Amino acid sequence: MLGTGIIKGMAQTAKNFVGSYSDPKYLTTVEYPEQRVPTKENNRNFPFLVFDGEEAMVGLRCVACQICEKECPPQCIYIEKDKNKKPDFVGKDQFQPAVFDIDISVCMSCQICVEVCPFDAIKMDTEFELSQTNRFDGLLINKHQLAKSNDYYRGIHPTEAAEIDAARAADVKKAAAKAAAKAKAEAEKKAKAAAEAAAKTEADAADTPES
Amino acid sequence: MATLSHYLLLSALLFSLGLTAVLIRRNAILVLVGIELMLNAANLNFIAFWRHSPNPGDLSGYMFVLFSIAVAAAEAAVGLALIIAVYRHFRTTDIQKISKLKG
Amino acid sequence: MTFSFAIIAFITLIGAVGALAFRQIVHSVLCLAITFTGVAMLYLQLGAQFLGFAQFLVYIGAVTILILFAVLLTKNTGPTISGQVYSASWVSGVGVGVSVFVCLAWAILRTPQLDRLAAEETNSTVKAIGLSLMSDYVIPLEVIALLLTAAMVGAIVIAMNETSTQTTMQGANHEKGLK
Amino acid sequence: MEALLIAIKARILELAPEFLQFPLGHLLSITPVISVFAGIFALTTWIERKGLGRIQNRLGPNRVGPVGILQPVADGLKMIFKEDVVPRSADKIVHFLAPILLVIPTMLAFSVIPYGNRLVPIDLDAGILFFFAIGGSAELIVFMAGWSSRNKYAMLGAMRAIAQMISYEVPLILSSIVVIMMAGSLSLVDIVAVQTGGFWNWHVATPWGFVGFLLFLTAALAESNRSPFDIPEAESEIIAGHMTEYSGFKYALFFLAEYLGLFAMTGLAITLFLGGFHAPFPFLNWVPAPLWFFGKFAILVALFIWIRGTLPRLRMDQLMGLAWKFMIPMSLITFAAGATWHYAGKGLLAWILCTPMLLGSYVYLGTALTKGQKVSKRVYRFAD
Repeated sequence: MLGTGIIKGMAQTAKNFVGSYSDPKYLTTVEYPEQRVPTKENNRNFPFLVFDGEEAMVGLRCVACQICEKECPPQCIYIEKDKNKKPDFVGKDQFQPAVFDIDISVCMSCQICVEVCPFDAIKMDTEFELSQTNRFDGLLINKHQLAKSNDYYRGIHPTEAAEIDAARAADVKKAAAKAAAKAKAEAEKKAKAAAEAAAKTEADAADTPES
Repeated sequence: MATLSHYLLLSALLFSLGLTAVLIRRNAILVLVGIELMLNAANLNFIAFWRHSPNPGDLSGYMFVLFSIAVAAAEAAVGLALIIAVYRHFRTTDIQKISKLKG
Repeated sequence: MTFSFAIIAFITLIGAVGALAFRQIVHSVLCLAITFTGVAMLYLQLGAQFLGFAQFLVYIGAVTILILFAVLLTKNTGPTISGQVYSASWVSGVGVGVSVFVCLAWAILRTPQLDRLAAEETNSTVKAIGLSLMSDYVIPLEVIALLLTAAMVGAIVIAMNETSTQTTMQGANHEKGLK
Repeated sequence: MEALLIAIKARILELAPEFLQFPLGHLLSITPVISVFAGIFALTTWIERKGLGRIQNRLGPNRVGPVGILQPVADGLKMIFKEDVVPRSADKIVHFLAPILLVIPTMLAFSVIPYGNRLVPIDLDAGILFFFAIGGSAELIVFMAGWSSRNKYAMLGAMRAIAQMISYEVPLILSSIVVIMMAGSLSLVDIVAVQTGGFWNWHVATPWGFVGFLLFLTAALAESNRSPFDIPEAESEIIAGHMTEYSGFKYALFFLAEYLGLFAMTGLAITLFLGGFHAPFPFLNWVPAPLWFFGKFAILVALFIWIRGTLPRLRMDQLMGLAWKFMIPMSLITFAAGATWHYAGKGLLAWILCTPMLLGSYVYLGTALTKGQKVSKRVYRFAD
C-alpha cells in the first residue's frame, strides 16, 4: 500500500533521533580530535623508511636499489643514488639514497613498494593527519622526514615487525655463520698456507747447503 | 496622471514592435514571440478602455482580456507544437526555408 | 503622465525592443518575459489586479517556459541572424512597423476624447469577476475550457505525430506494408 | 502583542513628516518580515544539520559556539568571502542576474501571508493568486541560471527543475483551490477568518482538508526542490544542478531563496489548512496570535527536516508518475469531496459520504501507481 513504507521509515528515523539522546548505541561517531578510536594494527597509510640504530641517516636500510621507484604504479617515488658507499649501521659500506622523495599527494597507499623491497627498508605508516597549507612543497616528503626508527615500526605494527626482526636476525645469524665459516675456512687455508710456507722454508732451509 | 491616450500610444508602440518582429525575424519561434507582443498590446488596449470607460462596473473588456489570455496560452501551445513538428521534418525553424507544403 | 507609468512603459518597451533585436533567441525570449512583466504591471496600475496576476502566472509561468522549451528542442540556442542584417526584408519590415505606429499615433493624438483620466471607482474585485464569470460569461468560460482541452490534445498529437513514424522505423515499415 | 506592534508602528508614523508616511509605513511592515524570516533561515540551517545528524546516528555541527549555534554565522562568512567564480564562456549578464532575481519572488511571497489579527503586510484581494503567480516566475529564473552557466549539469538540472516545478504546480494549485472554493475568497485574510474558533474549524479537520493538506505538503516539498524531490540538484548525479557554476555569495543567494521558498509554502499551508494564526482552543486565545503562527511553522519545518532525513530521492519517472498519476487525480477527487461536504451539511452525513470516497480513491490510485512494482527486501551479496 502506498504510504506504509513512508510511515515505517519515519518511525525508524524518529527512533534514531530520540535514541541518540538517551542510548549511546545510537551514536556511532566520536569527537575526533579529542577522542580517537584506537587504530587497528593492520591500518596502513603512506610509506616510510626504516632505519636501525640511533642515527637516521646512517642506519637507513635502504640501499637505493630503485626497485620501488620502478614498481610504484602512480610513480610517486623519486630516488637518486649516492655515488659513494658509506658505512651503514653495522659499519659495512653500502650505497645509500642521496635523494628519496615521496609525493604523498600522488601516493595511493597501495603497499606495492613494501611488497617488492628486498631489504625491508620501506614500510607502511599509520599516520593520516598529513594536511598541509601548501599544495606542492608540503606534500613532497624527503628522506629526512620519511626516516623513522625500527622501534617506531615495532610500535605501530608489532606482529609484523616481530616477524621481520626475526627474519632479519636469522639472516644476520646465517650471514654471521657463513662469515664465520668463511673466516674459519680462510683461517684454515691461511694456516695451511702458513704451514706449507713453514714447511717450505724448512725444506728450503734444509735444501740450502750449509756452506 | 496617465491618460487614456498614453496607454493607447504605448500599446500602439508595442503592437508595431511586435509587427516588426514578425516581419523581420526569420526564426519561426521569434515570429511567435512577435505575435505574443501584438496580442499583449491588444489586451492592454482592452484594459485601458475598460478602466477609462464611463462605467467600469461593466466587466466586458476585463472578461475579454481574461479569455484572450487563455486563448493566447492555447495558441502558444499549439503554435510551438507546430514549430517542433516542422522542425522535426525540415530540420530548421527558418521560415524562409520552409517553403514546401508537402515534403 | 506619472512617474510610475513612465517607468513601467520604459521597462515594457525595452523588453519589446530586446525581443525584437537580440541575436540570441534565448535573450529575445527573456526580454519578452520583461515585456510580459511590464504589461502585468500596467494592468495592476489600471486597477485590474486579478488580471495582472493572471497575466503574470500565464505568461511568465507558462508561455515563456513553453517558448524556451521549444527553443531548446529545436537546437536554436546559437545566434540566428548571420551576416546581412540590413537586408531588403529588414528595411521593408521596419518600414511597415514604423508606418503602422505613425498611423495609430496620429489617430490617437487626433482624437481629443481619448485624453481623459480614469474614473475613481472600479468594481473589479475578485468576487465581482467570479460572479460575472459564473453568470453572464458562463458559456464563454465553458468554451474556453473546451478550447484549452482541445489545444492540449492537439499540441500533444502534433508534436508526437512524426516521432512515431521517424523513430520507430518498424512501425513505419509496417504501415507501408499495409498500404 | 499585535496591538502593541501596531501601536508602535502608528507612533513612529506619527513622528514622520507627511510625505514620508507612505514609504515609511511599508518599510516598517517589510523590514520585520524579511529580518524574521532571514533569521529563521539561519536558525533552520543549523537545526536541520543537527537534526539530520541525530537521525543519522551522529552529532551534527558542534564546534562553532555552544552546541554549534554559531555555525550559520561561520557558513555565512565563508560564503561571503569565497571567491566568486564565473565561467569564461558563461552568459555574464544572465548568470549575474539569476540569483538576484530568484530572491525577489520568494521575498515577495511573504507579503500576503497573515501573521496575526492585523499583521498582514498587504491584504490583496487576489492574495493567493499573487502567491502562485510570483512562485511561477521561479521556473524562468532557474532556467536562466542553468542556461547561462553553459554547463551540461547546470542545464540538465534546470530542465529537471522546470519539469518538476510545472508538474507539481498543478496539484499544488488544485489542492488550494478546494480551500478557495470552501472559503469563497482568494484573500488569505478571509480564508483565515473562516477557520476561527478552535481546531475543529480548521480545514485540516475535514476529510477533504486533510487529504488536501497532505497533497499540498507533498507538492510544496517538490516545488521547493527539497528531499525526497531534490533531483534537480541531486548531488550524486549532477553535482548541484543549476547551482553548479555558482560560488560564494551567489550560491548563498540560491540557498537562501530555496529555504525562503519553502518557508513561504509552509506559511501558505498554515494559512490554508491549519487555521493560520488561530489558537487550537478558544480558551488559549490570550496567547498572542503570531506565536501560534510561528509555533505551527516550527512544527511543519521540523516535519520537513524529518522527511528529508528519512526518505531517499525519487527517480525521475517515479516523480512524474506520482505527480500525474496520483496527485492530480487525487486533488480532483478532493474537489468532489469538498463539494459533497458543502452540500451534505458539513456534519456526520458529510463525514460518512466524504471519507469512503477519499479513502477508496486513495487505495485505488495507490495500488494503480504501485502496480507492477515488486518491492522486496534487497539482498546484498558482499556487504553483509
